[in-house]
Amino acid sequence: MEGASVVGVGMTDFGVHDQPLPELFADAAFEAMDDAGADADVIDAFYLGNAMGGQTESDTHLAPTLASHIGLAGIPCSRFEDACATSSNAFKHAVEAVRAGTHDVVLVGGVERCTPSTGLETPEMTAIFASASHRQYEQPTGLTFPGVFGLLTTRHMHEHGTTEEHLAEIAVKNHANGTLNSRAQFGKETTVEAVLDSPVVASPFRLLDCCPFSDGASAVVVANAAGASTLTGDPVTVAGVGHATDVIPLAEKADLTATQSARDAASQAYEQAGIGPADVDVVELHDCFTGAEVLAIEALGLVEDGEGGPASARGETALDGRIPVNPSGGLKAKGHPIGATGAAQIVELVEHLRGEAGERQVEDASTGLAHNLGGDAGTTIVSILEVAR
Amino acid sequence: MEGASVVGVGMTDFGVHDQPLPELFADAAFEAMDDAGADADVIDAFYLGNAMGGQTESDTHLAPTLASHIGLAGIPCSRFEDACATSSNAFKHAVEAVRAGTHDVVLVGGVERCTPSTGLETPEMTAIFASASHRQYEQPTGLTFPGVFGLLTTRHMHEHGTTEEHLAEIAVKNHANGTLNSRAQFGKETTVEAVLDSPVVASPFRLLDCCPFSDGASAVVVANAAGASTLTGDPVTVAGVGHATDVIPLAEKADLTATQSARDAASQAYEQAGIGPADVDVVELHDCFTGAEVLAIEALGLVEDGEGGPASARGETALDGRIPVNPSGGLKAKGHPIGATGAAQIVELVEHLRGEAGERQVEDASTGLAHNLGGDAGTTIVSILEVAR
Amino acid sequence: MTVDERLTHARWTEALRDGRLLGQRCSECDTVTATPEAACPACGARGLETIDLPTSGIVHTATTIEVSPTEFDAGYRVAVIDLETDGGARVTARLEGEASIGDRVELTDVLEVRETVPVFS
Amino acid sequence: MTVDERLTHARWTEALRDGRLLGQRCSECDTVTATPEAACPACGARGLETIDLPTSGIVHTATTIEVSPTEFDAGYRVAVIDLETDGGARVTARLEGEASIGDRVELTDVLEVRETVPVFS
Ligand SMILES: [Zn+2]
Ligand SMILES: [Zn+2]
Repeated sequence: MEGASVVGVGMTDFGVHDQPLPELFADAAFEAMDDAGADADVIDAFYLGNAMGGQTESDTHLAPTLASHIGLAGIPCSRFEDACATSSNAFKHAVEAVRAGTHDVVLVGGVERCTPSTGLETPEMTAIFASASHRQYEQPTGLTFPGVFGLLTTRHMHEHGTTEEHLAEIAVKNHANGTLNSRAQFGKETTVEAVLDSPVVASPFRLLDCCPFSDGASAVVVANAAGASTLTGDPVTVAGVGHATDVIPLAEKADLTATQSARDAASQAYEQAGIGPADVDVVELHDCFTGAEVLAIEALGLVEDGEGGPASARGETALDGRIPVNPSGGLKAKGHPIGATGAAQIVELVEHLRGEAGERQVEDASTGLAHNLGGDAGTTIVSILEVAR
Repeated sequence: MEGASVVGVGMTDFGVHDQPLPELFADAAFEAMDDAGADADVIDAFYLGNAMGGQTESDTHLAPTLASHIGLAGIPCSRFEDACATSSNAFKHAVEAVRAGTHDVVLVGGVERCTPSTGLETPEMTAIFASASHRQYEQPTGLTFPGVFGLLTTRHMHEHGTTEEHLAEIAVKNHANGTLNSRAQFGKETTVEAVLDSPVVASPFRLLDCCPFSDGASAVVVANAAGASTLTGDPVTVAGVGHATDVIPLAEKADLTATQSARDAASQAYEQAGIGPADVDVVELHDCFTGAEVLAIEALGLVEDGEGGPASARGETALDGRIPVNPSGGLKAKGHPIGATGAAQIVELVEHLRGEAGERQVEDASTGLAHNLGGDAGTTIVSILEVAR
Repeated sequence: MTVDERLTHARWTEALRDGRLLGQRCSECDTVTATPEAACPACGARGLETIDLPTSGIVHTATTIEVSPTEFDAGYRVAVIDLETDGGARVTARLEGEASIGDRVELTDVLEVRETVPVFS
Repeated sequence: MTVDERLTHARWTEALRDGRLLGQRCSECDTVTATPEAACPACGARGLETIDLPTSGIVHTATTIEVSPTEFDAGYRVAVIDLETDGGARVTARLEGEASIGDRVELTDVLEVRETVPVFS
């Protein structure tokens, strides 16, 4: 099996974009292709993550449509949808394809519009997001995605004493990181008081515990050795990718605070990379809500189970902490254009591993981990990147 | 690279099903797993084709949801969407995964509900189908999918003299085949007169030129040699899979009657299999409308360009003809539950290559070809199966 | 067990409207689920016995939804109820009233928005 | 050419409302397209010059839609119009009147259902 590397990365600002999806995506794709030194004719395949273009914009069969728009018509194009883990799944398949030699160079992309620029307001978009919960046994209760993570986090608070202040500290950290990221949707700091004063969305989460609705696009160029040799981009090694699922609906999960799919995906990724949690220097993880970051740092083995809240409040996951988590600002501050999120995590890690992350650079980062979760943690994909040796 | 084979197949009747998607899919999945002799614990991954569950039923993140329902939670699950080529793309990725040894045994599935059992009537469903045409430059003209193929076929009629009677003969043939297939949605013969008397949907297509709205599910178990050795199903070899795209929107295609992506995908598949069109014994192809079958048999090299209409009218593609096309009844008579169609084509071919197709068995079939098209032929996937040697 | 005997969404819904909560017990590993599956989520076995579940249970976790999707009016609670069966069955439901984690609640009603789901209070 | 100069859907729409049909000519292979792309569909080059296209052309193919999606009233025609440029540009449009393949038609109007598209007659 060949090795895989990320040779080019690009992304748009996350925020509000009033452009058609093809135009929005082109901005990220060209940046990634230029960063890789990849002309259109060296791209062998295109793997797209888009979670809900059919529901939000009446736009499906998007992979070849976007490929056409950027001059790639002809090559195999595939769209993946796995809720919020959508473009990580596209990335995983691209890594597998280049490892196998099926393709040498694959463009992986993600694009989504979720803001009112789509013409849809909060209740409609909330319903569309909820389509990733169980159609028969969860959606009809009125459960929303803040509600899904509200259920998981409320249980965590009960079992481990996690507090609303702990959660708020995560929002404060990620907002602070976001001020150092010009592409982040939120460029302002916040405070624990401001978080706790914001209105409840789904308890225990208040508005400032929640990621925003976002538009945006991201792209990465993945290659094997043969492919990378034809490119000029500074490569970062893909050391491991894990992908696991858990029982759906959530009431049937064995343990509501474990996010078991994250534990299983992390084990696979750590094993492939031949490392453990202590070897990771920088983490981009799926903080769709502050409580999700608590669950994730525990599932990834970065802190002991039950310690996610206090460890976050102590600053262990801050940019200058023991293990920096979400230097980009995370979904919380950077934004969460659903299908673009997974590939954008890879973009951020690559910039750190290249030493190109500017003010928010994690010093001497040589190993990065991305954790991208779909649905109620029904899907998790964990990717480990390393400085090329 | 290892070889891949299909070791088990299953599908539901195509027609109207008033069941939730997980229950509908379970019927096909269990049939395929039992046919393969595959217990839940030997399935390494699940690749799902579902084209529009979000739009039709507010149901996304379906791959792990369906996997959970049939006892497969835990394994990597991925949903593919490439319009009508959706589950062929899932099949392609499964074949690539087992060839590479990434997985040994993969369950590939397709499921969709498109009938009024979803609560949606013809105008709503027509709009959802139209989401696979270009959002900015085609949908706003009021173009529908019968209209897309109406444009391509009208041009073919102009260039080659194809007639409405030629088209009607294809409907007659596929309806006749469908009477021999207990799973087909339409079990009745039709006549050229009845087709030509039916109301226009989008010229030149009348109601009986068009495939119906269908609900249904299909599944196949794909394995490499290591995987197949643990199973008891009668394997059929996957000799080649081609996947190509073409420019979107359709006005920018170089030639509106070429369906170039089908020609390119067929070339790839023929080359992988080391055969040509003359070596194919049985074909399942994407006759969403009668005109699509004309374009497809030409693109696949089964007849000369321009001869698709007359050759069909002469019976060359009949069950007892030179090259039997759509013995299942095709999309036209069997039905077209979008995401289930590609995998269902594989089901039909496997039955012929095993000699288990009953009354509609193509005699001594040893090589079968499936052609599954997405959008305006923006995507085509061509798969070639052979009797295991 | 034949396919015809498999607990379906339709039959589960019908029972729920009659005040009964149907579940399934796995014949292999004894896992109990409170919403219909075609195979056991824990072990993959297809031999599932349809059983009546308790209509009272303990709040395992809950959330109050203040921003709701279309079709719902915000300001309601959704909870996971632990039915205290040997096989560990839990169900997601609407929760009326003030019960917190650990409190006992009863199946008292159904909510019917597109589908039928249990209401505990 | 900078990204800012790339022909966008917004600019194309604005021009169409003014009765102009904007397209792009590839600086590498001279392919002309009639709806905005970020790169040439024929050769992948990004150097695309925005040009004015002819507002008359020949019907290349057409269909009459009798079963329509929501938002549209059935009984209308959609056509692909060949604009007879050197680079081969065609555009999909509403077609009013009885013109058949090979007939010359003119851009006479726009249709605005969610987006703006050309009407030829
Ligand atoms: Zn069991
Ligand atoms: Zn060009």
